[in-house]
Amino acid sequence: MEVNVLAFGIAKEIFGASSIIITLTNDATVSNLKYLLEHQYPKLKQLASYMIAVNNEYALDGDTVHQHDEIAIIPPVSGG
Amino acid sequence: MEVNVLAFGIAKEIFGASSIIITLTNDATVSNLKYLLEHQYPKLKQLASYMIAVNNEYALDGDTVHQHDEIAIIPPVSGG
Amino acid sequence: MTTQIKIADTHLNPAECIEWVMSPEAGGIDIFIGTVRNATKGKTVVKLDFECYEAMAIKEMEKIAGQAFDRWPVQKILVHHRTGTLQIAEIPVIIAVAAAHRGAAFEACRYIIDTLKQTVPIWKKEFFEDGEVWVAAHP
Amino acid sequence: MTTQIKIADTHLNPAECIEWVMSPEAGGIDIFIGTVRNATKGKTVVKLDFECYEAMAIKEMEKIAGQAFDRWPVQKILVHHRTGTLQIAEIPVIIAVAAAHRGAAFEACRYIIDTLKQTVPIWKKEFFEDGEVWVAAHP
Repeated sequence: MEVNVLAFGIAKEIFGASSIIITLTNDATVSNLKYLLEHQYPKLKQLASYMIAVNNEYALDGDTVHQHDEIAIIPPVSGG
Repeated sequence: MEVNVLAFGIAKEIFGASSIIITLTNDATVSNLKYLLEHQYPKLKQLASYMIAVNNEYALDGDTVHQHDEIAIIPPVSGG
Repeated sequence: MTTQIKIADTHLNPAECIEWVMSPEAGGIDIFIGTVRNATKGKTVVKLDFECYEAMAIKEMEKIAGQAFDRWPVQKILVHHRTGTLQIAEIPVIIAVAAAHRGAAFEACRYIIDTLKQTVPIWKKEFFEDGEVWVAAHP
Repeated sequence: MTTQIKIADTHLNPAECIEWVMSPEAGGIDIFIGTVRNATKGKTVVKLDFECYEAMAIKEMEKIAGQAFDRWPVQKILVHHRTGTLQIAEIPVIIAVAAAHRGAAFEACRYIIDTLKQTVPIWKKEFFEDGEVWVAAHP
């Protein structure tokens, strides 16, 4: 399946786009997604940390990703 | 000597005036002043507490009172 | 290290206070605003009267601001206090503290209001429907 | 227990925020205002850019407000956050908390800004005279 990954802050600069399409197997987890993202965009590994959000909630590594989920990469936040 | 004692809040109601004149010996202390005040105005003893200020500073019981000092009775404060 | 202390018998203005503490060096501002509550210990409050020993109150407020500057890296401290009659939801006190970092602003602001309530010679009379009382006067 | 959460790309207004949290039931209001500081770690800051994942940011802010209501007896919580470009001394964030008693207002306000900085998906880019950096992005 193909999923759309939204990017913000420095992730947008690393992707060179405000969202990218990633191809995943149907039962893919957040962990699988991170692995593929880091493979395609090694600069992600230089970040202090980053999270994946699924449908506007922080997701755990073991959570499953579905095709129509709203997926986003959340680099270290710095609001306030 | 005669000293003028300013009164605020409930002390003003106990004195029935915003200041009173008290006659003290020349070497009188804050403690002596309090004794005389409580003698003349026994309701002061019903207060949760009160302090004497001399020249805009909280005074200790042992401090000496001078004729031209600005003396005030400070019932429990409740600002803010 | 700048301080603005004011005792006023007219309406306090939060926007003006915030304006005064803001600066290019500040990163965080904490503001405490006291407001007259419509009830105390379950009894309906009609209005409040504040009385103040002004010369001493200003001196005590300056002391508190000085202690806050000694204890926390804060840049500006403002303390405004009302006197006279206040209706429900009116503002008896505004404290505003600016600092480079928010922790100092929060802690100094809390310290200032807590200490003001203990030491500054200001007295509050609460008016109820059936009487009135000087707050904290009796045990 | 009322909440007002807003993400805006135009000037935040402290006076309006204070107006909103005030009520006859409140006795104390604590307000935190973040302001853009002219320097960070000794370097001159020219301006800031704030980017926000808005739908999630609002959800996270609502969570934080809910946690504050669970933990402290507070009455009203307001959280306003800016996006876009901010100049020095402009306001990125305003948090205002009203409570019957001041302790709860102070503690909830501090909790909300501390947690917002940890969890709400908003990103700040600092612009210096000689470059720019996404804050906290790298170790």
